[in-house]
Amino acid sequence: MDPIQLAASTLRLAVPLIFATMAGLYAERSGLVDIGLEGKMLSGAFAGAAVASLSGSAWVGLIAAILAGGIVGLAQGVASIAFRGNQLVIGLAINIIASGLTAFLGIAWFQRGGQTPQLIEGQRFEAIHLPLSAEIAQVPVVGPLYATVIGGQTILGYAAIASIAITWLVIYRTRFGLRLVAAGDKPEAVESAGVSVFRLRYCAIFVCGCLCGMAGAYLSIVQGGAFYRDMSAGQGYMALAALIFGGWKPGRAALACLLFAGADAVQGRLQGVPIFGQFEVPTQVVQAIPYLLTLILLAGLVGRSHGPAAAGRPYVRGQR
Amino acid sequence: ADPGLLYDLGGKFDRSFNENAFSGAERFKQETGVNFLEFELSNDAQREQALRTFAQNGVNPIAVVGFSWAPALEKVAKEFPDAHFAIVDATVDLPNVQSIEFKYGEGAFVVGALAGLKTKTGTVGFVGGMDVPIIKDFACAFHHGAAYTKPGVRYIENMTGPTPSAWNDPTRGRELALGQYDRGADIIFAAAGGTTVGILQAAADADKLAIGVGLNQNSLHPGHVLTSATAEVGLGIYLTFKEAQDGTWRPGVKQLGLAEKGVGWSLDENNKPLLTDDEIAKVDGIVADIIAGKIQVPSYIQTGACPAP
Amino acid sequence: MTLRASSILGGLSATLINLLIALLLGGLLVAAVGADPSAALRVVYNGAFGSSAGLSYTFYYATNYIFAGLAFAVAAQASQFNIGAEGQAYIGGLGTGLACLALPGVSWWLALPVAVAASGLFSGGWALIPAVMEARRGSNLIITTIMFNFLASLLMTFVIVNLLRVPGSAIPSSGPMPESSFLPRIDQILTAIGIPTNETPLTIMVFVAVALALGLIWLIWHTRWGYELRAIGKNSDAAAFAGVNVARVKIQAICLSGAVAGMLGVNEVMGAQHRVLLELAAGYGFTGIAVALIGANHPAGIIPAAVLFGALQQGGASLSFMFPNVSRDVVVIVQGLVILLAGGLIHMLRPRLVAFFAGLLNTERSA
Amino acid sequence: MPEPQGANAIEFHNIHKRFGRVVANNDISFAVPRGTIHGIVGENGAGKSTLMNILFGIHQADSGSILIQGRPAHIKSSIDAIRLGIGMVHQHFMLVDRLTAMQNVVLGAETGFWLTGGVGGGRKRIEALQARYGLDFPLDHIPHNLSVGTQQRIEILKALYRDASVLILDEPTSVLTPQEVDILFTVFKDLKAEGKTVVLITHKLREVLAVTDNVTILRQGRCVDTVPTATVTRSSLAEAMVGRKINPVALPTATPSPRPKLSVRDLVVKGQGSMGVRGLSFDLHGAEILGIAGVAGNGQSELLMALSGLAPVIEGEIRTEHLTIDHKSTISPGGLRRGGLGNIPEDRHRNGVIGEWTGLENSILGLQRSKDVPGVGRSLNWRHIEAWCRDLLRHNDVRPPDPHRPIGVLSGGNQQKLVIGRELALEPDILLVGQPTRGVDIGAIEAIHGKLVEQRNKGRALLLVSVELDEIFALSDRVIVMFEGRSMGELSRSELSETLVGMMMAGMSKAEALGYLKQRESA
Ligand SMILES: Nc1ncnc2c1ncn2[C@@H]1O[C@H](COP(=O)(O)OP(=O)(O)OP(=O)(O)O)[C@@H](O)[C@H]1O
Ligand SMILES: Nc1ncnc2c1ncn2[C@@H]1O[C@H](COP(=O)(O)OP(=O)(O)OP(=O)(O)O)[C@@H](O)[C@H]1O
Ligand SMILES: [Mg+2]
Ligand SMILES: [Mg+2]
Repeated sequence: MDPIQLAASTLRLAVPLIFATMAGLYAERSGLVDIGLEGKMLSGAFAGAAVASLSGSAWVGLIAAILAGGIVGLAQGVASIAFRGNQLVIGLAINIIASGLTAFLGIAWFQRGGQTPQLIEGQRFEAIHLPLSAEIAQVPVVGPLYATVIGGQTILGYAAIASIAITWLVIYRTRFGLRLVAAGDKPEAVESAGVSVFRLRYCAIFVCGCLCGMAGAYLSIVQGGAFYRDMSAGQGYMALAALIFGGWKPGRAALACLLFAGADAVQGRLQGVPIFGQFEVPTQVVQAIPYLLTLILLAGLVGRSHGPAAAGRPYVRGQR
Repeated sequence: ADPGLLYDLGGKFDRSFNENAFSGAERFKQETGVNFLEFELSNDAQREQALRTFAQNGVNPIAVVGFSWAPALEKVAKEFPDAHFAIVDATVDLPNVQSIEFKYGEGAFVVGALAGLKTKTGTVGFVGGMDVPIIKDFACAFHHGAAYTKPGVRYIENMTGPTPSAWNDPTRGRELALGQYDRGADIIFAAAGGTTVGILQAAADADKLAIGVGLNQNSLHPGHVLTSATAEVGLGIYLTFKEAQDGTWRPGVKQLGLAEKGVGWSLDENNKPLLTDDEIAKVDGIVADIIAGKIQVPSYIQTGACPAP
Repeated sequence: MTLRASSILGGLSATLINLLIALLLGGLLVAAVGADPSAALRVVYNGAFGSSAGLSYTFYYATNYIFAGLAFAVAAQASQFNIGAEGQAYIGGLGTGLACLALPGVSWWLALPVAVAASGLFSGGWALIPAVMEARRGSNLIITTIMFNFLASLLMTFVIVNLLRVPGSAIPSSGPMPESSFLPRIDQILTAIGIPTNETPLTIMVFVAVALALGLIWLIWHTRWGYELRAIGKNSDAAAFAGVNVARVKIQAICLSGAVAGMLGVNEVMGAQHRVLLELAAGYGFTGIAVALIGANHPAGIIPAAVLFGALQQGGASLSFMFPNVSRDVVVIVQGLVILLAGGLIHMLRPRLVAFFAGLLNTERSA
Repeated sequence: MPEPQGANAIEFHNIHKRFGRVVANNDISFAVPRGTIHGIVGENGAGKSTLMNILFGIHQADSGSILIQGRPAHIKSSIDAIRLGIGMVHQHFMLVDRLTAMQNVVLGAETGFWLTGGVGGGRKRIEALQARYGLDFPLDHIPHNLSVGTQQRIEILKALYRDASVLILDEPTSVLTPQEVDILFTVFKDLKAEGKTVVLITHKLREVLAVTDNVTILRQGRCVDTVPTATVTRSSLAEAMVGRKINPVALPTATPSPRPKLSVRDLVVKGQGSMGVRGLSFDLHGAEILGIAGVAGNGQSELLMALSGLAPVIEGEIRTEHLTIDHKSTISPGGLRRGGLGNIPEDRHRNGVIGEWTGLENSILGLQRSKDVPGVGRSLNWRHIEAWCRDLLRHNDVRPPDPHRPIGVLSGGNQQKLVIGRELALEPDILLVGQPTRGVDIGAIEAIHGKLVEQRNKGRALLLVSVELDEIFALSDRVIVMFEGRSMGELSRSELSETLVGMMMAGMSKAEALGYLKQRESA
């Protein structure tokens, strides 16, 4: 296993997870439990690929994806903030509706089972090749590292990394973050400090939707090269797991994403590799590695983690 | 009576055998102007229900796609002895059922042989959907084919995932394929339903080669799709509809292999530039040898194991 | 009394109105693909309730949803969110299959208790590790049960393909169960009493489901154990103070939840499919979460919610049969809308309706 | 903030507020003059908090109007209230445990988008305010780990940071130590001197008399009267509130049982945000009430936890007639209850009741494994339990005595009456009592004290932990003063004096304190 290639693969796999995890972080930190990440990713993926192929521009596609995610987020917000619905149910419903609706619209607009047309060059984001990559390619370790791990990512790859830093800054270094965290823990306190909890939560779920849209755009515009029905394939749930695993903290949650992605990359490379001489491990055992690793770390290292205290509880002014 | 087509759980547009079957039915519709009925399952419990509903409504013949239909068909076909049924990928031994089986292994062996001819790194890869017998069958035959033309070829294998979403996960497929390219493979055979397009995409992105499956997928990324292991499920459906219309429909088992042109490898303007005449001739020779029985293609399904090539 | 009556009336009417809104939206969708919505609604209704076979299918699906919904609700009453019913039911199906295969020629009424026990043991056991991790280590149950769903799929693929598959068969499933173990189907009973009915997978498991629902009402609301379970759910600090062994009851609740999910496996393997199929839980375990939440995690709410979902599933199938344009995606969307409106947005109208009925009942009384 | 007009900071005119069928405020009108300290008193559930919540924009009145600084105010939310210069310290603090004290203060009043230079430049201002009003607290600590008194100072500073000219405090003293109360009242006087207005809700009439200028009395949602404090006495106030005379409980002499019912030897318990218990020994006999006095956070909570089986014993042992607990043999709370222990928790909301449950369900919480409650066994017979619950509610004067009402909507005093009634119902041999009258009105205090003394007279052993010196003095046969997890000495009833106990609570041993007092007397 080439560690450089493994790292590059880990990063690629981590990008949508990171976007979705950061997305979930905003929502949950504000006090909204979000199991609808999956559905918002899917909406973004569909809108992104559809618009990219119609407009011929990856950028326009990306904007469409972000908007689509954001709009679904706001709808989810109305249901769970204004109408005080059960957030678990709403998230589930969003996932189901998004799965059906993207396929439905895809068939209506593009036929072929809801798949959007294959995106061609220019409609997709290409890997960015950093200057001097070729020149230092021969330098051992540093050369390939520079060319394929540090460089060689798409613009969205860098955006994902940036989203971690930005999220960290927003949560810990801005007024908005301070209020957000407080709203997730004790909304009454925020309201009594003269800040509208509703507004904060709407903002949070909108940002969450936009980031999910970016995750979806990565899936369809960069990775898949088209939208396919249900292409998010459970990554929204993995992102949620990463978020909980990372204790709702940006840095740690991002690390959890890298861990999941890394385990996945390793898993893919270990399949069919005979261990202990000739004995071939069943594929399923190798495929189980990421899940087992998560469980072991969860039981051994992470222990009890306390999420936002008010998450999942609709805020009602003056309720006791 | 109009004919009917029942898809497997993957659904009509699975970019795989269901879609293939659909295209066969469409061809029938276009040529004859006769409409056909269809139904997409949501769960296993609907199989008998769907068969009965079609049979009761006089739909004839009723074609079902996929081996998972076999138990339900066996039951319902007995209840409606006057209706005609056809099943793809399984044998149901009843007087009113036509069983259409494809020798997928033969096709996989041939594309494997081509991969063996073309590999520069001496490593070929395989990405399957789920770890189920039919995919193991593909994998085994492919490996043997590659080893036939390049003895001692290195072979890597990946399965996409444990749940049915593995058939529809192009992003994972792409990553697995990129991983195989990193590990030295330069040609990858994808037998993973909708996931396949991700593997072909990886070939284009990594500037390597991949082999499509089911339909002729050579045109998806010209220059990067070496060939496709085709299976003419659509033809099977078309023929069964047509025969019923013409009154020549017969029950029994139809084995469609290389000889019957039920399976094969695709060669068109998209992948012609990748191949020399010599290579084409060699592959055609192997096809002939298999048809003639000079080459035995191993069957994982029959033996439950893949002998070392 | 008026308080209680108005809140029940308000809740019911809010659910019904929301349901209507969901169906209306679904109708718009149907109209968008060029079908007549009112005809479509008739097809859905007739498909689900209009014939004894349709009704049987509706109740067959409902049976699965009841099991899955109850499974979620049992743990949810203790504030434990078991997302793992899907995997637990899958493993329970294995237990059922093994039990039946081990008892060839044994008639169903002997095989059923053994299968129920085996399934419960397998699926409850599958829930044990997440349960212990939650209770003793505080590992988030949502994550661990998601992981265990994946692990169940991996394990079952291996077991089915490599151990249970009939040699030489391409079908990734076990061989058929012994015919003696097939559960009596309701259509057989109906036909016997003079109502000829097509064969459907609805078996006596539907009675087991209802009995289980009643049993759980008794267990959770009328026993000490259930009392302690609910105390944990509402306030685990107070429960610990009151002498409840919180960790132990949590583990018991989660394992019971798993065992209940296992009954879904029994229904699929012994009642419907008569083999151990790949992905035999077929998503019922997940939809069961929505069923439970719509049913307010109470068996009395879960049963109607399950019937609703069964009717949608069955009516949706009829719809696809009759209207080729209406793909199964439309049915999925309508299901999602029902979950959203009848489950998520129930507070949209409820307070107003409760107040309305309170006013109505009060004026009636004073009049 | 509006320019003041007229002499009144706040005027209420005909405020009505209903919750469903409960009329919480019924035609309330009174005025709070600017620059005064105004007390509001009334029984539990009289509508005090509701009125203040209306003023602060948390609830909206059904009808009526409010004038702030002489101008009509439309207070739709707390945002409006804050803009009008109103600050509120709630009964349950509004502090976020994930934020530091300073972040809590600044929250909602940050100076800019970026939180730089000490949370948006707030640090300097906070430090200045702290110095000006003597509101000490560590800026960078999480409130959760600070004492309640400190948390309250954060809350007050929060209001002052927003330039509040009217400060409302809802039962601010119910959890404070006497020293903390003194500090608080000094702050009030400073605020008053600056022309600010303070509204104080409290159940402690002594404080009303000591610090307020005027007092408003509410009863069952109605405003009974607003009078200058100088014109009332403690008993006249009490009578106006409750509608009858209040008598302090009598503690007749009793002979403690010869053998102790509970012995604690060299007990060490790990602290939870405090020092814990660090070597405590005492005996508790039948027919006596042993009071544990001390400033909150000196190990009393940990002592109760260990005695309840909720915290492990690190060293030493706890022994009852049937059981011994030490670091080897732990016992569950259930086991202890089975061994004849009743337990009134310090924190009613957290441990004593389940708010969403009905009175019926709450009436057997903790007794669910007892054999003596009719209808309770492996299965529960709710009909029998309901009969038992009705008795319980009636005997303990829980209002309303409706077993089917969620307990959370009852006022605190009534919840507490249920808890105490329930724990006493089975007449346990040993009774742990933690802060039995926190947040409870004087009428209910009288009833609760009566119940406790009744148990003592029947020969039960009671361990009373309270930060209320009045309560300790009124009920205890003996008193142990705890400081930093240790006993500062034991006092008999005749030895009790406020100065002595106060000095011991501050960390002097009994001998030191007595010596010091003697010295002072002779000087
Ligand atoms: N949000 C609410 N919903 C329903 N009823 C309420 C609500 N808030 C208060 N009440 C009821 O209104 C009445 C007045 O309550 P309030 O909290 O104002 O009393 P209080 O005088 O502050 O009592 P305490 O001394 O116990 O704090 C009580 O009967 C209470 O049960
Ligand atoms: N409050 C009680 N008074 C007397 N005996 C009790 C009490 N609670 C439990 N027991 C008995 O003590 C033994 C051990 O108690 P334990 O806590 O294990 O209860 P249990 O038997 O597991 O009850 P359950 O089956 O309801 O969980 C049991 O035999 C039980 O019957
Ligand atoms: Mg027990
Ligand atoms: Mg109050």
